[in-house]
Amino acid sequence: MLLIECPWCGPLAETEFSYGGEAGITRPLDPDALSDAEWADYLFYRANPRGAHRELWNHAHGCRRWFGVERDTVSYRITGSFKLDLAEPRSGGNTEQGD
Amino acid sequence: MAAAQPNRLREGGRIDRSRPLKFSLDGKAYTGFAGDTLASALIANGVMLVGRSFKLRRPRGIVGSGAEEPNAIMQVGEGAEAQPNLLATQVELRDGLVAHTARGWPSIRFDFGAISDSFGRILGAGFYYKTFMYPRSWWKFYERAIRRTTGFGQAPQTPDPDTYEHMNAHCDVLVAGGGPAGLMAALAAASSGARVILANDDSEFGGSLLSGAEQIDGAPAVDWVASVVTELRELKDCILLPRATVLGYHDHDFLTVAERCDLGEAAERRDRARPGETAERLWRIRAKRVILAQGGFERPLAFCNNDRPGVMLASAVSTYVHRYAVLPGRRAVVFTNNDSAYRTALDLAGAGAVVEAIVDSRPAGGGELADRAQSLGIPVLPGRVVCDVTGRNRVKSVRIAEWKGDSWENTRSTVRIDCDLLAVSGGWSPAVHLHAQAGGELDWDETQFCFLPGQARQSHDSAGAGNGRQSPGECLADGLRAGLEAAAKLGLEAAAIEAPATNSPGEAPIEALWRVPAEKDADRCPKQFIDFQNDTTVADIRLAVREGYRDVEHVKRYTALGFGTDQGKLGNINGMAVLADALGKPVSEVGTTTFRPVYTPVRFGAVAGESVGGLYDPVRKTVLHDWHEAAGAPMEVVGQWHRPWYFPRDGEDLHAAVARECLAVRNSVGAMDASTLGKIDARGPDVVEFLERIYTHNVGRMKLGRCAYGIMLGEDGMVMDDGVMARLGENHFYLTTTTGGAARVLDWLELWLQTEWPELNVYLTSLTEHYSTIAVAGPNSRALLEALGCDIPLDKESFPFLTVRTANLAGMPVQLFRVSFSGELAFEINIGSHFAPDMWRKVMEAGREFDIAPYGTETMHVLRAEKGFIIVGQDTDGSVTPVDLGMNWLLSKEKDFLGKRSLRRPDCLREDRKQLVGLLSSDQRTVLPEGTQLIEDIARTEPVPMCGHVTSSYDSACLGHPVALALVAGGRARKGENLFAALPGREPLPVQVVSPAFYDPRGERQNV
Amino acid sequence: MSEAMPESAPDAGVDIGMLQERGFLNVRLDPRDEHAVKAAEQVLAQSLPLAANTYSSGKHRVYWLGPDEWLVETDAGNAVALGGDLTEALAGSSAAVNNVSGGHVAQRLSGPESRTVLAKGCTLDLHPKEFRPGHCARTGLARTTILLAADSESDSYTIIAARSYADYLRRWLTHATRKPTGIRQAHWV
Amino acid sequence: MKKYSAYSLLRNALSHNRNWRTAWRSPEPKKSYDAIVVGGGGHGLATAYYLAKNHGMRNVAVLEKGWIGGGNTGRNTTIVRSNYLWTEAALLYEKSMQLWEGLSQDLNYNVMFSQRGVYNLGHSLQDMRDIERRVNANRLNGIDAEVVGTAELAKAIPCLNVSSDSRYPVLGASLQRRGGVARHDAVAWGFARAADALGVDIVEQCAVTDIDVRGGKAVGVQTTRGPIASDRIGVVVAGHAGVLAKMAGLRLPIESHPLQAFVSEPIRPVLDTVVMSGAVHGYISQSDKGELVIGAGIDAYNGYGQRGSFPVIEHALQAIVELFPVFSRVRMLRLWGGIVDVAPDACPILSKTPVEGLYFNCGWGTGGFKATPGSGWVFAHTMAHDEAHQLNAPFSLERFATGALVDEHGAAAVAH
Repeated sequence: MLLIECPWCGPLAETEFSYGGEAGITRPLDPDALSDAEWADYLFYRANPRGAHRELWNHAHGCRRWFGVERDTVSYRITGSFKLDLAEPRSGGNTEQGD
Repeated sequence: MAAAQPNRLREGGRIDRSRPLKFSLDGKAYTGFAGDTLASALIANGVMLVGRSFKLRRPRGIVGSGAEEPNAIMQVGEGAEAQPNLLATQVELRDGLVAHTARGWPSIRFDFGAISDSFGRILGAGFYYKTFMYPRSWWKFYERAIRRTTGFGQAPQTPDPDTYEHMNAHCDVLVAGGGPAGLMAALAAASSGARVILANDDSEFGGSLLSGAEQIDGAPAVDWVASVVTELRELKDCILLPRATVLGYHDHDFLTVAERCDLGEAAERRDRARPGETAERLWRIRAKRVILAQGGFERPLAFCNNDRPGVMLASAVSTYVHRYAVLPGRRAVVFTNNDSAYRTALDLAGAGAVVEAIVDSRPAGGGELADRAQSLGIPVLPGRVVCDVTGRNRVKSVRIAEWKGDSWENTRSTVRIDCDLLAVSGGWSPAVHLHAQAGGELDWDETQFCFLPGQARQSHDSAGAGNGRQSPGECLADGLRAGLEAAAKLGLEAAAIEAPATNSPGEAPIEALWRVPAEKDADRCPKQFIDFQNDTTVADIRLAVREGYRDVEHVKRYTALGFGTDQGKLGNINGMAVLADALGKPVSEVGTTTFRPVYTPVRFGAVAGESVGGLYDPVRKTVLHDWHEAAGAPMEVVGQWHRPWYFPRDGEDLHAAVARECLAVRNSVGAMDASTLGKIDARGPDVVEFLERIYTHNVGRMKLGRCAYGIMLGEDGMVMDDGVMARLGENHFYLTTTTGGAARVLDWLELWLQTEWPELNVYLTSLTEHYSTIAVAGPNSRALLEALGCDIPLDKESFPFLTVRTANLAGMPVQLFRVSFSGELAFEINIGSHFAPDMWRKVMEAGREFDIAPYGTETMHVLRAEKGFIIVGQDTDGSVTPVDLGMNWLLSKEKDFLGKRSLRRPDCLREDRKQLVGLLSSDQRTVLPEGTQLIEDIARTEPVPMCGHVTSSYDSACLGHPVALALVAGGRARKGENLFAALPGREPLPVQVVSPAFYDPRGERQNV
Repeated sequence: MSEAMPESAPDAGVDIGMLQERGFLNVRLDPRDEHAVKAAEQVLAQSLPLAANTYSSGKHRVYWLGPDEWLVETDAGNAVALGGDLTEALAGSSAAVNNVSGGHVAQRLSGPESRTVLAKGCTLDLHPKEFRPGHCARTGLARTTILLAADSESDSYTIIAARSYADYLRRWLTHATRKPTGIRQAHWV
Repeated sequence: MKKYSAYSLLRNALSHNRNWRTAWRSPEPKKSYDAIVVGGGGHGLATAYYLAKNHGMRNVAVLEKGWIGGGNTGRNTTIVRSNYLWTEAALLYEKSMQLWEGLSQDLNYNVMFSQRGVYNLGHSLQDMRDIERRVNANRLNGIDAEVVGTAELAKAIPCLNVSSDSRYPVLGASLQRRGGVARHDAVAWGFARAADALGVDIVEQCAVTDIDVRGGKAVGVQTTRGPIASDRIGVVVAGHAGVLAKMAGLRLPIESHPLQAFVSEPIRPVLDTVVMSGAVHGYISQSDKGELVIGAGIDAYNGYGQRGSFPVIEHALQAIVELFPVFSRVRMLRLWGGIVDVAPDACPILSKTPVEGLYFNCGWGTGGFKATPGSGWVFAHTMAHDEAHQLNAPFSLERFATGALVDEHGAAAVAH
């Protein structure tokens, strides 16, 4: 069970949160101007990286805020979480790792 | 008493001789003592044969004294309280315990299945992949025969009377293992001020110290253990958990620990008349630091017939002698490649057994302990190996051969020694399981011949025997180090503690001995077992390699090595070394198989915790639930909600009750509890803009006090949810959602608001729980409300259809909506939930004069289906667009909204998409089963093309015939056409495609 | 606040008390809007806690629910009037005040094992160093969401739950308190 | 290939099992092949086998970065069924089912395909509507299916709790009698052995590090064992499909998630069929060894770690104990995770790509094992003819742009 840091409420168990997929998917401003393929790209295509992943989590049982988390999809190590109105993740992860 | 326990030593041990306990195995009665395990009590009674192996059904004896035991698998208890597959070495004895061996038919001693052993050569690794294929249809018979022989214990036949629970905990330092290193580490960390949890697999703390004769600070080691445990108990913020096994080391330093609460004294105390004691508790622990001190596992040695009962791990023999005062044999031979087994020889001799010889494969023999053994007159035979064992149900003798140490060549001159016990030690493997589960690396050590914990990946450290330390002194020092380092990493000031003094003798180094050569090569000699439970032999591993299964994972899967209930604790390292030899590679290159949770098996019930039975999942109830129940309404499960399904009167069935309820609404008035609908208060300066983007219709055009039906789409254009919305103010809306969609829709709205459009100033507040909703429907609904006393005029002009008013009804503040899901004149009363029961009662009382019918979900469904109103999730399935539903009128052309672009995709523009239509059965009688598929052609050659399916279908009491809604390909253009309903087991029934609005198609009745 | 009879086993080391009907208001406003904060505090006659997961005590309890969301717990009869006052005071600001009294049920859990009982279904670290009087948190408890607050008396917690879950939660708590765990004796505190 | 049979077992026993041939060779990779299959799981090996068997392409290599069958093939709960709702999916899985039914004999390797029936339980009125709809569709598609009531369920599965007072009472089920389970490792090994016998090179410990594309055409791959040329490259790497796609400059509409499963200790036979329940998230069967094999739900987050979160396991066991209260005292022995690649419509992608000669087979989500032979069969056709077979034509990448999804997932997803 992951330990996820809510930017407001601190590090908490994964079960307090719900997952929202890749962060930073921006809705096209003018969907009508897009081709079907371009629209499909927005709808369905995600980076799905093997490694660093910026993703959305919602503190569903708590403050109900959505926020961003930077997590490695292989080691699951979290390197930071950030409010969505901040450009960059806060430094310092929630999990002290290794020696 | 002693006579009944022939192998019980006169004195010593940590058993309580004042508390004899009766127990039975396979119906035969025995006696043991409090403090015994089932295994130690059996050995005390001279019982060594306890199991049959899985494949070859060879007789097997007790090998170990803990979790590594492969053979002594028992069914403990009877009836509902039976527990399958417990290890006798881990079962604490209690009075009246009933145990059964798990295999062997008709009995463990005479097992017809043992004939398998005679075919051992045919039943080599992977044999079943090579046969049972012909003829094809026979596999089910082969399989039936195979299954007849499979498995160990039996699941009880009746539900579990025990209860289990979870316990969430947080700590600074979790110490796994309460032996010398674990105790020392816990003491160091806790004394430094850390919050510590110490989990110990065993009932007693002390680990290996309980099984030996070591001295600490000049006193017996157990005294030191007692004093440390006392000290830890007195420290604040230190939790000691005996009988608690760390099962898994998961991500982010989350660990699961199973604490068995139903053993020992708790078991004696157990009082079935007052159920509810927790049998097992699953701790879910988030630790800042973890110290792994789970000790090590002694390895057996691979030689011919090394599985005979009476061949035991040397350390287990010592444990039985010291801890349980039991002598597993009278005439013993000890066979080793390292010094630790010399202690066993000394222990045996000290307990009165004759040690016929210590057979040591090392040409130079052992260290100080060897001298001690020799001084006691025990023959030490260096440079020799045990190459074979005789005796079937018990060791009778061993054959000893010379061995040159570095050569697989065996001399043919062997010596035979009679004995009834062979204590073996092939060296030690640290219990690196949790370290590896946590992602830590393993390093092969060429001096100790084992994998040691390497680089950690989470916040863990290893200590003691689990870290490759040998003597108690080294373990104590390593535990201290780990405890203090953990404290330092937490930023705590380290306590001033030193490791106590011990008296460990000097030891000679271990030498590798992975397989003892036999007269014939490994493929032809008597079996040399690696994994006892699964009958995996040296020959099997070599066969696997010959057949091309070379990766360690392939070998494991092909030979079943390590797939037993001990998960390879006993045999895996030996197996990997044999594999390395067969491949001609160093062990370090072969590597290990992956270590996976759980460390030792755990009851399903414990993992499930308290969320079973009535607490499996919350039941959500409206405030009117008690009334519905008292009225005898059966409940429909709708997500977590329980909703009244129908309200039967005087023995009515569903059909009769629903017909009556429907007619009541159509002809007079009915009332329904609609409280489960989702309700959201939305307000803020940008609320119109926000809702325009969410809903498909023109929200901004709604006038104050108006209601409107709205739908929202996923970005894929499919209908996601629907409901009525009302404009309460310029910048204030009230939204309703489906029952199942309530939480999802609010999350969906917040997602867009927070992540995509944070510039919009809107607040959303869920009012689902605050408001209860009572729907009053039927031509007499207005009269009913008037009878209740309403402070606003209810006539059509003052309070028209699709508007909302704040009012005082029956003396209570309410919001009244003139909306209708039945097509009748109707009102929805929204009222604070704490007032709702009162309001409902008053509605029922006032309704008596109109013969009001409370109605449930079924009637609601019929009424709306008669009108052709959809239910999202029943008439839609995630692949239905609003166009498919004929809701083009709801789609604004003037704005963008979520999902709009998707509606332009080629597939969404197809003319032959499935569209919502009504269906009439040609016979005017048949209620088409929901889910019926529709076909165009009754010539049936499969696959038969399907052109649609029935989504809703009911008998309509007010129309006098059944009605159905369906999704039909190109359906809107096919009105009047006939299709066929493909009814299983019946002739296809012609059905006519019609408009979905069966009743009052012009919508006049709701608008009066 | 008057409490009902405890329902758990007498030796369980914990009491469950159902609190009488209480009034609840959900307040949304932007904490950066000093004027709005001040206006709300004036009506409440106590502070609007801005620190995450804390509550202020006074005539009411005002719980922090999120960075722009609070729950005011007040006397049942007071909710409508207080809600009206707040709405009026916040009229000039971007804010939302909703009476949610019907949606919440409050219970009190007290006794030496109360923390242990909560730990059976709640993943928060409830150690008094971490979660002490004045602290609150919306959190999961046994598959539901609750608002949990540490009362000023030690070993006492207020649990505010959604009404439709109250019956389930009550059954869960009764089950969880059926027998003492004995963990107290092992120096859990 | 020397044939396996009872006779061969006997004969080899006489020579102390020393004369068994290797099941497949360990060849050095050649410089070029007519076709390369990237990924030595069941699907990849099956693809190679059918390329050789059905299409006469024998100069084929399977490149596996680890050991064959080490991915999802060896990590699943081995359930085989074909009772899918949508015709497109149903026909594809039914093709697979028909291949399963003769697979042991075709491969001369006992994959222990055991048609002991698969029950999908319904717990609500809507579940039952969905079951009716699916069963009716199955029958019209020529796939065996029936709806069974609780009385019949209680008789067929005595340990199942069908009491009406459980939290989510069982209201009925669909049953596909031809469904069942198979021995997962044997599937990989059997296909490997049979493909090898037809000349296919199975190259283990050979990771593809890049895909060479020239002028919009695939021309070969770079591997840890050197470059290998081929103008037909099929990628069958499940969870890692996105990583491989990136090498060729492509993107895929799939996301990788952890999926966990676990087994109990072996117990005496108590469950002779397969039981699945989507509503409470659990599925279970009992292996021939006696272990209860249980699948858990998918973890919500993206992950390549072959590990999931423990609460998912707890949830699965709560569901299992709810359905089978008598299993409460049985013990969990071992749990593990795989990486599943999930497409937006929970249906696979078996498709050509914008790169000529490059084909992708992925997106099987939680349902890949049952499709193994059928997937290989149609994918081999697609690679051999550079054109989809009619069975996999609906599963192209284009569907995500046109909107013609085969929405198995949506069909069961929305509540009301």
